[in-house]
Amino acid sequence: MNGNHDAFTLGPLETGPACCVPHPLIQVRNLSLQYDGKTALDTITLDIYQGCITALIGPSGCGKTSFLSTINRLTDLIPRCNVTGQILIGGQDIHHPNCDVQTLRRRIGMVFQKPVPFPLSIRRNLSLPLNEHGVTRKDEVAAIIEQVLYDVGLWDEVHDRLDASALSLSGGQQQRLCIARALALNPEILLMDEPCSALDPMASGVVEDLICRLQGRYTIVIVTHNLAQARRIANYAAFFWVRERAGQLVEFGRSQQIFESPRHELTAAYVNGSRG
Amino acid sequence: MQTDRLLAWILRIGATVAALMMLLILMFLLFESWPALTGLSLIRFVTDAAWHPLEGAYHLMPMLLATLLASSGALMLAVPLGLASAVFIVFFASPRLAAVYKRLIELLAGIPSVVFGFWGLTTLAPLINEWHPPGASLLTAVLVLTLMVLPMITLTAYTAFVAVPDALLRNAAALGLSRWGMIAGVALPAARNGIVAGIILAAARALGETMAVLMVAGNVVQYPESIFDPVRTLAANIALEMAYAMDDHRAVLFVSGLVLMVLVMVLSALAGLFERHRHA
Amino acid sequence: MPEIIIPVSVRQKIRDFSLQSLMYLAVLLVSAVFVWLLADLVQGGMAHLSWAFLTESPRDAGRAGGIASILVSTLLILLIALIAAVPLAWATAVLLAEFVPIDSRFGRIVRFSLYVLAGVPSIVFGLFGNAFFSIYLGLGFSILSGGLTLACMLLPILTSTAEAGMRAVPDAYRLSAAALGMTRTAALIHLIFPAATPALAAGLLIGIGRALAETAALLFTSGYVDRMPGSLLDSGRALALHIFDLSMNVPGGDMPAYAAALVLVSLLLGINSLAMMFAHGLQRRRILT
Amino acid sequence: MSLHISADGYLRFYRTFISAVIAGLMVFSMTTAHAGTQRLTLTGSSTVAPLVNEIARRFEAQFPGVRIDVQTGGSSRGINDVRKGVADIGLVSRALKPGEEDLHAYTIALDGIGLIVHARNPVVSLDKQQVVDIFTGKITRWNAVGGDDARITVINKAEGRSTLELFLEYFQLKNSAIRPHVIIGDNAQGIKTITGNRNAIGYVSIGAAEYESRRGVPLRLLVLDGVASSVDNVRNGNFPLSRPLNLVTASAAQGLARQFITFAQSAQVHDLIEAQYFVPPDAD
Repeated sequence: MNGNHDAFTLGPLETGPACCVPHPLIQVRNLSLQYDGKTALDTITLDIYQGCITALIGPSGCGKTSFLSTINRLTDLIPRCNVTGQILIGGQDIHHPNCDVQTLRRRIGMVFQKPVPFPLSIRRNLSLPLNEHGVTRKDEVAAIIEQVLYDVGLWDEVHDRLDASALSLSGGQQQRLCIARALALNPEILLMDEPCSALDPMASGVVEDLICRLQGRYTIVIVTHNLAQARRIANYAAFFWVRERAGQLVEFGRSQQIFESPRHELTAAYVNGSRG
Repeated sequence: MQTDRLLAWILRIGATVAALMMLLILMFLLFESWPALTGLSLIRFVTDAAWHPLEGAYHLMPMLLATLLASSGALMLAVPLGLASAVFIVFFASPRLAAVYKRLIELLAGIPSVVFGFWGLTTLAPLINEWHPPGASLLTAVLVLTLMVLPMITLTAYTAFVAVPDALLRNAAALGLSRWGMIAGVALPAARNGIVAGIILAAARALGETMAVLMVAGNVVQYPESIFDPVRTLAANIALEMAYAMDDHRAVLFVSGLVLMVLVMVLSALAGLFERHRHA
Repeated sequence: MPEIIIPVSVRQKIRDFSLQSLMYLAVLLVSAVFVWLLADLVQGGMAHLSWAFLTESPRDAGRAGGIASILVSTLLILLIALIAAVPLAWATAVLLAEFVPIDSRFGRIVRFSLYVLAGVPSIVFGLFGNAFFSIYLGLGFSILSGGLTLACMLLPILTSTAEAGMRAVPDAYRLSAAALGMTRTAALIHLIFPAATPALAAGLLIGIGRALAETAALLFTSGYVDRMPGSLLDSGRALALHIFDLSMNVPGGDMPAYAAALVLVSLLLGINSLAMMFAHGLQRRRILT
Repeated sequence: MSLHISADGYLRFYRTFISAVIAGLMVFSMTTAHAGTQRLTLTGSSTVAPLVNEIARRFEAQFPGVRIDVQTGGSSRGINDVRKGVADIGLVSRALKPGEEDLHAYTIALDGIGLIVHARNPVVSLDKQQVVDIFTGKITRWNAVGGDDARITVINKAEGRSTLELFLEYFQLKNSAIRPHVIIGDNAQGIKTITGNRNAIGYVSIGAAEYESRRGVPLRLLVLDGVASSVDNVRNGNFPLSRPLNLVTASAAQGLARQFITFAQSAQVHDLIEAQYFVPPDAD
């Protein structure tokens, strides 16, 4: 497939109040994570602000992806993975026994590094999660599909072939479909794990543009190795570093501050490209 | 979450039942052989004069020996043939020919034992009878078994050869090794564990094979003096006598089933060990 | 006297040449025997094979008539075996592939037990089936006890192929589905099962092939009455057993035995090819996605 | 590339397949349930089985709704299965032995045991001692008894076969003394082996041998000690190696089994007995 479709420019997002407010939506307190008894994340404490884009940066293996998957409890799926500490979302502890993990994950969308369209039709990719969450009325589903495809800029490209295989889309289109699939569930939070790194530069640009447009409507946490990209899109940045194989949070702040006047020397070295 | 938990429990029950099947089989074999294991002293399987269950003589050794002879004979023929076939497919044949030959071997693997037995009975045994009567003999059994385990050995060796990293072979070739030098010096050692596992599994199959052997071996309980003598294997004996065996006799047949099962279990455990250390 | 020194390269060439000749000899031998066997079957069977042979029931111990009732019995035994084994095997496979970690103790026990079960000789299954289903459960010589015995035999092969098939489904699907808040059950039904279908189908076909070829396990369980079965509690003779009986016990039974063998082998080769096709499609598909 | 379609298609296929299977089974079980079949299972001697099969067909024709299944495996199996309750009636081609008094036997016919060779074997008669010598391996070539210069292939019956027991008893042999080359189970297997091997000798039910040889199977019944192995000699009591063919039940036969046994002992089936070259019990 070709990447030409990705050059398509996005229409304006229909948005609610587009704002990034310094109100912590996700509060991470003393979060540690062990795989098989070995510490992968070491006592992270961090606030993620509502409606903002927070970029997680740092060298490979510093636990950014692990951190991301603790937020929607995807770590539950990994055997012998032990999470301690607290994560509060809107003040509620996500590890509380009363917290339903399916509902939690519905409130938190996630986009992976490599696009993972299910081997189903484009339409079914979007309707399947909706159906599973009880949205079954056909007209309602159709409306949501149109809306989210429009939001991610795919509608004009695929509206005439919704029943074609999602695998027939180009890489960039697939990734936007995955974002649309996450958006269809109307989440509050979007977790993105290097969503552009498996795409060619053109497609990457389109997806980055899309992420920018989502700012304000969703609270976005994005892992990226592309510092320029983090600088361009993020309101806040968290710098992780690996010490004795365990990931630690070194510095957190507004992205302008992290990139222009880092307080910690490791951060400074990393953003200036001399370390990592 | 609740559906997941429910499903997990249902699956757990299913898996437990599946796992218990083995235990159930073992238990029933033990249960049925119990009269023989406790009532007869086990030494009688070795010391009794002969196998005449209706006269109360339970000498198992000729049949055990015949079983081992038939299986090892088959392996002696099938291992070289099977390895040669695998080498041919992987290293010599053109892709097209390799595909055709591999398909042929796969088809051979799909032919049921009763058809092998039938063919041995109607074609091989009369031929051997011309040469040296009575035709139904250890030799016929060995030949039929060879045909049956050959595909197994070929296909496992093929898989093992294919799994040898290309880089290894390319390096060997770069060192100026001839094709055979490469195969004998690099590919064979690297694929050894996989091949051995395949051979062991083939041995297990040969030991337990019933119908084909029953049809061509002549089924006389005796220590064979030559390969033209008819013999009876343990598995064939069960098939022959199970129908009318009673009391001790029936229990002894279950004992021989138990012996077969334990033999095969040991062999498959061994094969599993080799399989696991394939890349070690 | 000058010693005759054969240079290394010449010695090597001789070795290589003889090894290569032996290899080609082996390949030719195997091919020749295979062709001989097939030619024998086709030659012996074609003359007796006809539409009537497939649609009539055997008469006169199988010397006359056809194999209709045998085919029906075979099919019923097969159906019973599949109905009993498939749900159990696939449930086990789902548990092993999706619900327990690959190295959990429970998983290891189940896997080991099935691995051992896979090696058990069919005659031993026959012993067990006779003692358990026919006598202990009182099913007698019947299609039901034969089918259930076969089900035990099929359990390992169906489980291992299904587990491998489900493991081959990329983990990304599971993670994505979970991230979308879907239950495992939903992911299983909508994503993993469909994606693993070629593997499941291939395993199913391999199992069917195994069951069709089986003789020893049925000898003392389903019995060998060659009449059209009236119920699942009737004894029914499987095709493989029919060939055995014709060739061993029926003077003049060779011709129908050839024909029946030809039918069985064609059936099995067809099923085998279909299974290979599915397995092949599986490989190609993994490359595509 | 339209993989999703096939994936959905597979699901649909599953559903169709499963419902088809269930529907098929339901139809099958319903038809059988409505038939209300009464079933008799008979197992045992391969000598008696062909005859009983014929009787059973006639019985079924007269009593619709009855199904009689016959399986072979030897007289011992017949006794065994009846005792275990696996079979309703056992087929036993000999009189009951001591230790079998718990069973009830009903004689339906008489039969003899004859020595058989291939039709092209020039030997036509043997005496008792020659037979003993051949079967114990003292004579190994046919020319010692006036035949070709060829090795003798001795065919013996498997244990548990009453044909074997009677043969041993008559020649006062122990089975362990016999040096066989092939062990066979059913009569038919013995006949089949003989027809495939010109130099073989074996012994089977005279009824079975006559039946097959009249159908053109190349075998010959040998004259033993000057008495031809024939149905006539069995009938008139001249043939020494003869025996009753019995139906055996665990307790005194009742119900359907009783009905069947009475039928099998009646004159209505004498033509069937004659057709199988056996002798009706009341004929002598």
